[in-house]
Amino acid sequence: MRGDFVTALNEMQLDFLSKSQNESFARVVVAAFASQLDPTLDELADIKTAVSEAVTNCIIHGYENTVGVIRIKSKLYTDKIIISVQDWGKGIEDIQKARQPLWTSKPELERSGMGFTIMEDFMDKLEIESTPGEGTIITMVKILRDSSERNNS
Amino acid sequence: MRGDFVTALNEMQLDFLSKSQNESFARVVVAAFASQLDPTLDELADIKTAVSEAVTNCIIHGYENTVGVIRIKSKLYTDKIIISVQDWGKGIEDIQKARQPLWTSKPELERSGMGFTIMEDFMDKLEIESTPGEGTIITMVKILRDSSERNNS
Amino acid sequence: MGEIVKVKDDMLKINLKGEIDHHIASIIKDEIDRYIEKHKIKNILFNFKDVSFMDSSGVGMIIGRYKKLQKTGGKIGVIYLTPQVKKIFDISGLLNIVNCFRDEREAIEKL
Amino acid sequence: MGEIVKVKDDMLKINLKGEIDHHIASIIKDEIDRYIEKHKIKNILFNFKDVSFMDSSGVGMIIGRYKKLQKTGGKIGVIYLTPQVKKIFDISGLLNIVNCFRDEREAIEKL
Ligand SMILES: Nc1ncnc2c1ncn2[C@@H]1O[C@H](COP(=O)(O)OP(=O)(O)O)[C@@H](O)[C@H]1O
Ligand SMILES: Nc1ncnc2c1ncn2[C@@H]1O[C@H](COP(=O)(O)OP(=O)(O)O)[C@@H](O)[C@H]1O
Repeated sequence: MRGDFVTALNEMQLDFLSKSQNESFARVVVAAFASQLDPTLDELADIKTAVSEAVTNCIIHGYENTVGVIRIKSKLYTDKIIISVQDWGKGIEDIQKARQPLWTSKPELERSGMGFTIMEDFMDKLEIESTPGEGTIITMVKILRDSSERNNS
Repeated sequence: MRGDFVTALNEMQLDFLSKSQNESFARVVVAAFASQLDPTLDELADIKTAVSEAVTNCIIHGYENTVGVIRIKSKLYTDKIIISVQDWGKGIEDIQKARQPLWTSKPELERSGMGFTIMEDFMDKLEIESTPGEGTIITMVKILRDSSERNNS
Repeated sequence: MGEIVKVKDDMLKINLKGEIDHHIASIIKDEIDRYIEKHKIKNILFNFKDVSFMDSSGVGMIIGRYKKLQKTGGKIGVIYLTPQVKKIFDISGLLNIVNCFRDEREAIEKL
Repeated sequence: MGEIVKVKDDMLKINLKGEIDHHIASIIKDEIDRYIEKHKIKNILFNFKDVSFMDSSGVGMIIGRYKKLQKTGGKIGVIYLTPQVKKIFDISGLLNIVNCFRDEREAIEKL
């Protein structure tokens, strides 16, 4: 990742259990961290949505509603935020297929199959690394506009 | 700790850099996590204050304004929250003295020496473990009142 | 997270509230389905006025109710989409299967 | 995080805002000291009306200004302590060195 050659302004790592009440907790944490870059309300909403999708996937697909650990890492740069969401769950067999809009392996749970499409659309970059039986890491980058006008203290 | 024989309702661990803008970030994270127990506003304010004191101490005293990692761990039980705040910094030579109200090793930085007194007073239990040259762990417990009336989902 | 109101003999209005994610959507879904089982409901109107956030789990919840009501010829309407919710509706094509109305009165009239 | 207002020739009012922790207290302290250096200020009144949170770093900041003003016979007043702030004032004994007033008028009169 390009940003990794530059020192981040700030970094954090959060581990928490794959319980559905932690979906909102994860959103609050990432939003509070991202807000140090003074993003617009729209940018913040996009970031919260993408994180919500990624964390929900770990809970439903990665751990299939058993209890495991989810790890979120985030780094702030003057013009962007990098967020990764990791589980040590089931993993994804066919990443190409998983990325397709409306494709879901769990229609019986009323999944819409729109998670990856939303992450891809709301963020500027989406990388999926996954090994069946070992787990999944989703890495997302959001470029923040008008960084010149923002104050990055 | 008594609670450790019982399974926690929820657990999290957060690592972040010892930068002063992360003081408010740490408060938001712990408050968002604690709010899953539906605490009163006063209980939440007490928890935020104690966390703020502990994190500030890591930044000012543990790392003396250099950049290191601060780790917050928290566990939720039906009737209480356990929070630990750890640094791998300077450590405390004399814990007895450090606990005294108004005692500070950094009067030149306008420290009031009230940090530990506030943590002790606002929380129900305060444990300090520290080894000079290795670091410090503060463990705090807050018992939540009226737990029967609260809904712990 | 919401409130179920009967606005007509065979029509429910769901006043959603707060953040609709997978955790909350599962709870809402169960509540609605319990209600539908007991009462004869044809149409549902979702009111998003107080919704600050929704993700794709909300989409799945709405599509699920849509499929359920479809069996008895029922339909789904929505009112007062907030900007973040509108974005989720747009990207997921939800407006192809549910109707968006100006307000409750128009929904009751036209649904 | 706040606003500095001159309410009398030799008296500042600091309208504090938000959460006063070590990060914010350092910034406020620098701002106040810069102001004091340029203007002849005897007394300072801290207005806590819009303060939702303060920790012991805020206490240190106030004691620091107290010691500075003391050299020229100045004093510190405070108004509108919110509940969380009041708790911090009580535990740290701050009210032994600063005066709490009902409102700005009383502070200007009696400080
Ligand atoms: N963390 C994960 N672990 C295992 N499989 C996953 C994970 N995330 C996504 N998937 C797979 O990719 C598919 C598509 O994901 P997504 O687009 O988010 O839709 P949905 O969550 O609605 O199924 C899922 O149905 C699942 O099979
Ligand atoms: N994390 C820490 N690492 C090293 N020393 C610490 C740490 N926390 C507290 N101390 C020591 O304990 C003293 C008392 O702490 P405290 O009561 O919080 O007051 P203050 O922060 O105002 O000095 C500090 O002045 C410092 O010498």
